[in-house]
Amino acid sequence: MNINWFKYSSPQTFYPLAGRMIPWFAWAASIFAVIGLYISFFIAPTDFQQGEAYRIIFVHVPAAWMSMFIYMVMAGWAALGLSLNARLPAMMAQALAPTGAIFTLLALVTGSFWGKPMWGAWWVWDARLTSELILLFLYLGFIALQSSIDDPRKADKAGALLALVGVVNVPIIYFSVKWWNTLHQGSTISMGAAPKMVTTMLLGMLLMALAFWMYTIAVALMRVRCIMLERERASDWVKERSLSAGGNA
Amino acid sequence: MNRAWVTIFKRDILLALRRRSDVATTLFFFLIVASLFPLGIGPEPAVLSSIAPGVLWVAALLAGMLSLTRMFASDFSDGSLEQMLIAPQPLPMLVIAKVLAHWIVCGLPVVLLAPMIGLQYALPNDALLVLVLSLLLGTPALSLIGAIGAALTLGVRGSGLLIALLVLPLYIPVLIFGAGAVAASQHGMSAEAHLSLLAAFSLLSLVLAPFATAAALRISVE
Amino acid sequence: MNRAWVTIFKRDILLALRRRSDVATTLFFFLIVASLFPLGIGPEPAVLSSIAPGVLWVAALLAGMLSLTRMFASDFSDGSLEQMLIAPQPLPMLVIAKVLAHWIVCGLPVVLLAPMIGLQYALPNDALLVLVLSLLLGTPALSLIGAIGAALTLGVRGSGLLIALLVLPLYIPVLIFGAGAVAASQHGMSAEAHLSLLAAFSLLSLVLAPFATAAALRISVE
Amino acid sequence: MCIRGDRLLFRHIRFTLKPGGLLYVLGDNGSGKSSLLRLLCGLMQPESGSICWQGEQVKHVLEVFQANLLYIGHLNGLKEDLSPIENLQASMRLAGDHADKPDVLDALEAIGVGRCANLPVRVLSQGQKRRVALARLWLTERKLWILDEPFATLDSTSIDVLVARINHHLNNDGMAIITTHQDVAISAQSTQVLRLDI
Amino acid sequence: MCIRGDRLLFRHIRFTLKPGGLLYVLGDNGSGKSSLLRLLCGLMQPESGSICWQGEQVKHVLEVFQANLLYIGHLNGLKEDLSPIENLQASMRLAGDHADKPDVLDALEAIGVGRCANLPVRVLSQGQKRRVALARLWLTERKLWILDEPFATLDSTSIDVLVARINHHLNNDGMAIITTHQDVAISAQSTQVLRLDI
Ligand code: HEM
Ligand SMILES: Nc1ncnc2c1ncn2[C@@H]1O[C@H](COP(=O)(O)OP(=O)(O)OP(=O)(O)O)[C@@H](O)[C@H]1O
Ligand SMILES: Nc1ncnc2c1ncn2[C@@H]1O[C@H](COP(=O)(O)OP(=O)(O)OP(=O)(O)O)[C@@H](O)[C@H]1O
Ligand SMILES: [Mg+2]
Ligand SMILES: [Mg+2]
Repeated sequence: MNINWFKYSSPQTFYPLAGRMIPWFAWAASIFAVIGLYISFFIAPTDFQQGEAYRIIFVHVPAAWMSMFIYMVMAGWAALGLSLNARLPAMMAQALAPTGAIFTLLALVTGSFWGKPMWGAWWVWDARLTSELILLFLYLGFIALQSSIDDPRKADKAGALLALVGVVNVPIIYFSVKWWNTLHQGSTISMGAAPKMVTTMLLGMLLMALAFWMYTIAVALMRVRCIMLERERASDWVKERSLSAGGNA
Repeated sequence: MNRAWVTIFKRDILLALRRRSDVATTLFFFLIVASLFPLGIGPEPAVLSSIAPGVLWVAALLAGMLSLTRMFASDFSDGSLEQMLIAPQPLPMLVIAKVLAHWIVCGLPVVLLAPMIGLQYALPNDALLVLVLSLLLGTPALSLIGAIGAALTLGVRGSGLLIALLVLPLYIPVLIFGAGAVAASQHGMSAEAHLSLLAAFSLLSLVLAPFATAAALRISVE
Repeated sequence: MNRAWVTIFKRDILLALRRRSDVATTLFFFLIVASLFPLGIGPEPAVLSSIAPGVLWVAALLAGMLSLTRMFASDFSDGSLEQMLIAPQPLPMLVIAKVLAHWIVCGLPVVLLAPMIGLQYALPNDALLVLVLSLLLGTPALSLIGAIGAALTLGVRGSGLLIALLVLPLYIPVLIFGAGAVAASQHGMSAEAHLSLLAAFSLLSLVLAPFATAAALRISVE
Repeated sequence: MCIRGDRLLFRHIRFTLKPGGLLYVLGDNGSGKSSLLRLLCGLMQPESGSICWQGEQVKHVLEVFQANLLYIGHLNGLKEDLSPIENLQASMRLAGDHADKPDVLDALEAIGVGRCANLPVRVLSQGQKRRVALARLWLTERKLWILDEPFATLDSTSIDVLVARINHHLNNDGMAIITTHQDVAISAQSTQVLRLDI
Repeated sequence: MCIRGDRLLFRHIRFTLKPGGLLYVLGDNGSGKSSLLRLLCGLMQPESGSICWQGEQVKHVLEVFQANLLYIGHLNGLKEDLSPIENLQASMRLAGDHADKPDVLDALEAIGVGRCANLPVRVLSQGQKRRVALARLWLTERKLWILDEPFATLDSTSIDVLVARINHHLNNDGMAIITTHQDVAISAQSTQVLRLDI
């Protein structure tokens, strides 16, 4: 795996490779999504206490999972880029951030849509909700920092550093929020009241998670290609590409 | 002169668009500060909704105030303020242009985001409406008054805090009327009185503040 | 190397003394923010004392955060940061010196003023004591973590708000434990757990933050 | 145009500048050159004494005076985030005259920073920034130019270009007040030198 | 000490500086002089190529190298609120050598800003500030001086003083790397000129 990355870690070799990979992931994403949605909406049984509304978790839960997972991956790339002083990992981190933020937002929105029927309130200060919100802030901070530094090399390093600091803090934050929440027990509603996970439901969620996963990869690759072109416009291989593209057009 | 007015306005908007992050940050600051309080105070909806008007207004006020430092600072440090002063235009007009741009960039987004956060504080719908209205009427006054402070503290190290010091006392009436309006509608009373007072205050500062700001600018550039 | 450390520290303290207004402003900001809430929320002592821990801690946190922009900004713009970077000294040491100076100038006064304001919020005495303790243990962490944000946002326009965005989420644990401590003692529980957690957090950031800050400085001066 | 004594740094200065006239303000560092220029622009008020424009005291005809004035201090007055073009267009309109893109481009070309016309000013080098600021000299017809150390940090070629421009301005009955430490040859119908000593 | 190619602005630069040697880095505005100096100080990393100090790569012997280095960029590195004396003492100690008040005063006298020794730097003129920053040259024995446009905004007398100082440094086997746009006569045992073109 790593070997591969080192082999392909130079933009001009990675660019076409990414181009070839994107369609596959895109297709995989849509197929998984179709099956997953079918299962979750038609096969999965209606929950007796929550009615149809509960079907939101088929989007909500995977989104929440992704939101946290992507941040870790992002930080991983950032660390790699910082330690190797290589360009590609930094670009990957930068490309992942928006997707992660979007999934976080998705988890928040779907969650609150679910919360309305569940708890009669759009929002409660539950531990998981709160930490998800904070996660959103961390994403936004990363994006804001990178977008407000214009020298890309600088932006990469600064962003990477921030991501690492964030990763160190995430568990501390999560723990402290949970603790805070338990201190104020009683008033808050736990999400434990969720329906028992029937295997079909689990299957649906896993499929949706896979779909999100593929989607993430595909989108990240696309974004990385754009970033490459933008960053390396001066370099020869981009010029050649644009020339040949012009020739074809 | 009209053209110069438009120029300044356009240029500042353009600058803001160049650095979208600036707009965003004001917004997120508001968002974050507003979400800090439950972490400090505890999640009970009852308590939260009772303190919501105060907290949200204070948050909006702080967000607006933080963005003040940027209103003239860059013009000052790169010398384009000198150019504004020696321009054959009435300075107060230019000031109004800058303040307007600043409000659109930093004030308006907060007004629009406020309802979302109101939801987090379990505010009822009509209270949300009043919240938006009060912010819409109040924040211009904040920008206008803030401009004076920003102008006075130009070139002073750590002006951010100094501005806070100068400006916050002047903000207090706005805060009281604004938060009062929301609280009133929360308790099922009419908020008209508060709102009209807010509007009056904004108008007053629209008339007076630009001249004060212009004077302050001349002083701190000399 | 030791001498360089002392030099930086002394120089920053001296600068702060030259501009006493800076020290004052942090303090006043804390004071004003803390006293804004009663205006926004209403004077009922019961409500006030129930929200006091959260409000006071948030105020302290914001005051500390506002003063962050100043930590490296002037060194950066006048070029003395470059001189620090090429000095034959381990940079993290110098960073610690600067952070310490910053804390003494901006953090300590707030800690000392806090009880006065606690009185306004009708806090009982033991709660006041815990408040001071928690601030004493917590604010160093704020300065240390804040330094990272300050270093990362050097030379970025509108850094004041950007810092807020970067740093406030990282402040949340401190806020929770700090306010929690006060609240606990308010409800007659022991605040030890909270306080020791605070202390642990500060120590951790004392170990890690300076290196992160040093790295960030090298990045943003490049 | 005339000045009478100001105490702060210098006293009993007095001079008159005629159309086509050039005034060098020379003096060691700290002799008060920049301060004097800021007085002339009305950015500072003299302790005592008066500054007149066409017989009128400047402070009474400020708008008229400023409509004839072009001042470039040692601060360049450029927005780091905007490109040279945007910067110049803004500052031109602010100064009350119009400038459309081609003209600005020509001006930038003239002083040799056409290459950077669309970069953000932030990434320009010291001298390039200075040149962008000076490009305004190609864009306005103001009677009076007040330039504070225009030549500092410029390379020799751009100094020549600048000198040529100033000559042209003076030969069309313009007036210029310049401080500098480098000795450059500017041919004016009437060149005065004002020495400030510490 | 040697450099090999850096791609960003310039490539295939290569030079070696011997004790007593002086390197002029010349070039038009924006040719990359300041960037080069920052590379040499280790404030930036070269995209490719290496910088060596006495045969060792600088990034491996950074502390040693920096203990021999004195860099003055176009930023003066002065605190506006402190007096020249306080500023210099602080920056000296930071750089790791000691300087007590009389020495600092002598240095300031030497470059002719003794008068301002106790004013806050804020009120000094451009050139005076520059001279305060340059006073460090009288206070340290560093083998390598890297000066970015030291002569800009200086008046002729102080330029002469500075040149004399640099000569003295070179004659005692010091090394200096200097960028400038003014042509000043510095007599060195071996003077190299590095021209950067855009
Ligand atoms: C850390 C992020 C989150 C994760 C990992 C997460 C995960 C889950 C999971 C696994 C469930 C299924 C029930 C259970 O197993 O407890 C669930 C239910 C739910 N989530 Fe989330 N969620 C997250 C954030 C949110 C947010 C931000 C909201 C609202 C804004 C939210 C609202 C809900 C609601 C209303 C339910 C149903 C609760 C119930 O069944 O009583 N969740 N969540
Ligand atoms: N705000 C101020 N307060 C007190 N003294 C000042 C102030 N500004 C300038 N000075 C003093 O006035 C003198 C002249 O300053 P000025 O900048 O005009 O000199 P200058 O002739 O432009 O020098 P340079 O050639 O270095 O630019 C300086 O000695 C400075 O110490
Ligand atoms: N951060 C940056 N990003 C992109 N380009 C830059 C950056 N900094 C400098 N440059 C470019 O590098 C070139 C060299 O800049 P540098 O300051 O080294 O020039 P210089 O030789 O010092 O010019 P001067 O004589 O005016 O000081 C300039 O053309 C500038 O446009
Ligand atoms: Mg001057
Ligand atoms: Mg340079």
